[in-house]
Amino acid sequence: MIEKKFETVADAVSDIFDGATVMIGGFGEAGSPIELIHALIDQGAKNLTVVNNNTGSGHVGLAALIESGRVAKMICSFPRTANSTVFTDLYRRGKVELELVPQGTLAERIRAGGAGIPAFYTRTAVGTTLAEGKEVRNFEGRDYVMEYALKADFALLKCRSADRYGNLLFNKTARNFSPIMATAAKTTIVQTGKYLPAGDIDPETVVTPGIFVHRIVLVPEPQHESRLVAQGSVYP
Amino acid sequence: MIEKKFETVADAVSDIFDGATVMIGGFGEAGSPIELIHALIDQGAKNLTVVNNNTGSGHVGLAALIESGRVAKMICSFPRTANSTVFTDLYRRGKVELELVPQGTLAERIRAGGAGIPAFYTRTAVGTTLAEGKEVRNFEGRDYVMEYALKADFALLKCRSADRYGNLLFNKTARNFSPIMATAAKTTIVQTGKYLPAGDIDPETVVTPGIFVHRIVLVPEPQHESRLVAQGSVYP
Amino acid sequence: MNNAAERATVGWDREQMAQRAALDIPDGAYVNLGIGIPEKIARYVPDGREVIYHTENGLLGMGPTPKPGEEDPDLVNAGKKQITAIPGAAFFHHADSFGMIRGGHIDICVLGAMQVSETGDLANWSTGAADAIPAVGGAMDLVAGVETIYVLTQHCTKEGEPKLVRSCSFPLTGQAVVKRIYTDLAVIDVTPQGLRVIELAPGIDFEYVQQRTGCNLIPA
Amino acid sequence: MNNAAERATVGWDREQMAQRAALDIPDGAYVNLGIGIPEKIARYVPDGREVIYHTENGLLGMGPTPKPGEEDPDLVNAGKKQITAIPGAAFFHHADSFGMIRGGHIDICVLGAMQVSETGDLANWSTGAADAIPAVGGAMDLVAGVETIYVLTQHCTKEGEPKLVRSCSFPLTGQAVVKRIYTDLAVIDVTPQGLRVIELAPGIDFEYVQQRTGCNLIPA
Repeated sequence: MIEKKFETVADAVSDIFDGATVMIGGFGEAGSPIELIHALIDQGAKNLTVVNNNTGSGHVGLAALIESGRVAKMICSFPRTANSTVFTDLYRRGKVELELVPQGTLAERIRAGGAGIPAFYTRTAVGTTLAEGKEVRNFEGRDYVMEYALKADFALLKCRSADRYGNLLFNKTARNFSPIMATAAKTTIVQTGKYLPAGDIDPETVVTPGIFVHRIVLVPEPQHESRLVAQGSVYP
Repeated sequence: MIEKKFETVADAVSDIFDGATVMIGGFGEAGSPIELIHALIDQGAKNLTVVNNNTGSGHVGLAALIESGRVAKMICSFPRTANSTVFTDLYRRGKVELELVPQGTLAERIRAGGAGIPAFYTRTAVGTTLAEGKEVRNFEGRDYVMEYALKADFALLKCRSADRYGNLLFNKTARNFSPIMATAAKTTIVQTGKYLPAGDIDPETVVTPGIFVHRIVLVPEPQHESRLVAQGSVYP
Repeated sequence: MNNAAERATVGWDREQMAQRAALDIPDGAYVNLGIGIPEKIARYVPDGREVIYHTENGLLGMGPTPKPGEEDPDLVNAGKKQITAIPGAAFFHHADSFGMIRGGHIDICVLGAMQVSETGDLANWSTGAADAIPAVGGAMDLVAGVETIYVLTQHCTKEGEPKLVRSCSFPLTGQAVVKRIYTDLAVIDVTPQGLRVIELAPGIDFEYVQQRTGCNLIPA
Repeated sequence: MNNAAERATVGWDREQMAQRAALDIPDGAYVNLGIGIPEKIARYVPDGREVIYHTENGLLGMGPTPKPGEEDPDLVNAGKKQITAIPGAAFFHHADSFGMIRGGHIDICVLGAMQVSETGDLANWSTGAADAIPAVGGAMDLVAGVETIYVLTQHCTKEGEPKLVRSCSFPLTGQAVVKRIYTDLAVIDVTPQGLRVIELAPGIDFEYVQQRTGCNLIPA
């Protein structure tokens, strides 16, 4: 009997270990699994490498995780936001490392990690400082940079609906990195707004097939990062 | 005003030129755009390179196109079927060239062609005759073969529903190669069972976004290859 | 050596071979079954185990053969046979499907074989004969991407030639990929020391199997 | 040189710049608009043209800003502003979205700029200052993947320094990628011979633009 449901977010993240690489879904607040991130802060794992497009806002969610000092390295495309200095301050003080990756290359590296492709070539960043030290190769008269796959020990994701097998549906642009991160992590942990019996999702519309999902936690009313930030919330 | 609809299959394929590379959707008969293929036979373009997983069955559809002598080269993973000797006979007589590609590598090469990835590495075929002459490279202690992207001048596809913008839905396992072929062709031509106004397809469920679709032809009652074969049909 | 008539009465028959392999499919596994005898395994997985079947042409959650009249030519498996989809299934395109395979997400794949070497090399796609039409399908992707590859095959060819050999004479599908072999005579693990017989079919002894094998076997 | 007060009264204002660029967006185009002034272009595309807007965080068919009370924090654009989706829109994940970009499927992208060189090099992501927090987003992917890159920018910086230069001093986003530049003073094409002024804002003459440009301009 396939059983992927965990009762609490704390249970679902309990084995994330020091030094783990953790992919966290979301583009800004859209798709950010705040409850899972807060559970990870409570859990205490440190020296993490975190993959996310951004670095969070205010003092909740991803920004709070970074602020807790548990993140040794961020892999992202855009570590600046209008309303957070958490990452900026730690980065300037040399307390957190940054691997800056163009957004499309970040997405493709994650997809490659999940699809068993160890490396690929892309035009993106050719002739820029972000290609420095990388292998450049010419195909049909144009230069391309070689990029490596990105994998993770864990992925923390948020979705709209999950069924018992772990088939997932997302909400609008909250989909973003989550489907590819689900494929690239050894253990994919998903907080879902709705938990459904197998068969309640039309198989033609499944976005993430259950094979990529290992743990599901029901969080029926997830918090919105922007509202927490507007309220001046600080986690923990 | 975006208008991708063509009135007839003949109109939709009229500019396929001699020597073109044509990707044809379908896995066996599932997803095979028989009406578009028959229109291509009528149209007369020759010296084609055709990309499809198989080589058709009986004397209709893809098998009929091959039998017409217009296909100079097949790129496929499995050119044998229980009920067709069309390809086999021509191949043995040296009348058609074959590039045999493992099925997953074929799919990934097409996906790479559509996604601007000129080349990638895969474990598939390492140490086999299908890797002969290909570049092998070691990543983290394991060997991988380098494979190149595959692109086409035209793609001929079948879908269940298309809206005015070219957003597509498929039917069950008739989806197979069609969504990736749509991305890898300069001109993607789709026969659809239903033609819908923009807005009639839930944006969460779109399989192929309209950006990849250039021409749509309504074929409300497409023929089934297996039924034609059972009837002993021969095209033209 | 043995012949077709003997094979029918000695060791496991095809159903029993599938039955034996099915015992090793654990609850919750994501499994891809090759065309032929491997397809039969799904029928024999013990009650209480929930197994999700993948077919590489774009479906997770393959169900049994449809009832007459309920076939859909758009719902087929990798062997192009008409199938069904279980509640909770998912459809996807070929690149995503082989991403599952190549990315190591499928737990177990059971394939047929023409030859298996003592180091786990598999040959199952081509005789290499000059006039053969080569056709590989997804076999090379499966053996390269799936961690646990089982082989389900008759121990010998119809002509009585051993299929388990020191080194494959047919073109390889993959090198050192097979973990375990289920034949009509025995269950055999591929180990760093060579092929180890871990179970014998009823009435079959080790020597009988060794005589029909093209490389040294290790007793259990 | 000119200052902010002068800029407000000389040449095109920001709305007019967007309006001018909008004239060059053809019917049926798939377009990605950068954050800032480029976003305004969508409002000014002439009637009768149907344009589909792509936002790289996973949407084709971006619509206008939502009415108050209809915002959805799960429906945002690449600048993380809340948006709407038109009927006929499609959502997809980030790898598919950048596949559209990298694969050359987006027809036109309009971006802001810090500097553009006379060979079409673009710098728009970093000053390269030692204490800057580098942040690139999707800019490098867009310039590498989209065939037609337009730049929409003030002709000079707030400090009056030219943004169109012989060679960029800031770190590049891409080499030889810009096709056309829309500024408050002129419309300028990047040609093999250098930057060619193809249109001047009302009341602006060629010499005025040349004086505010860091490389030689070619008259129309």
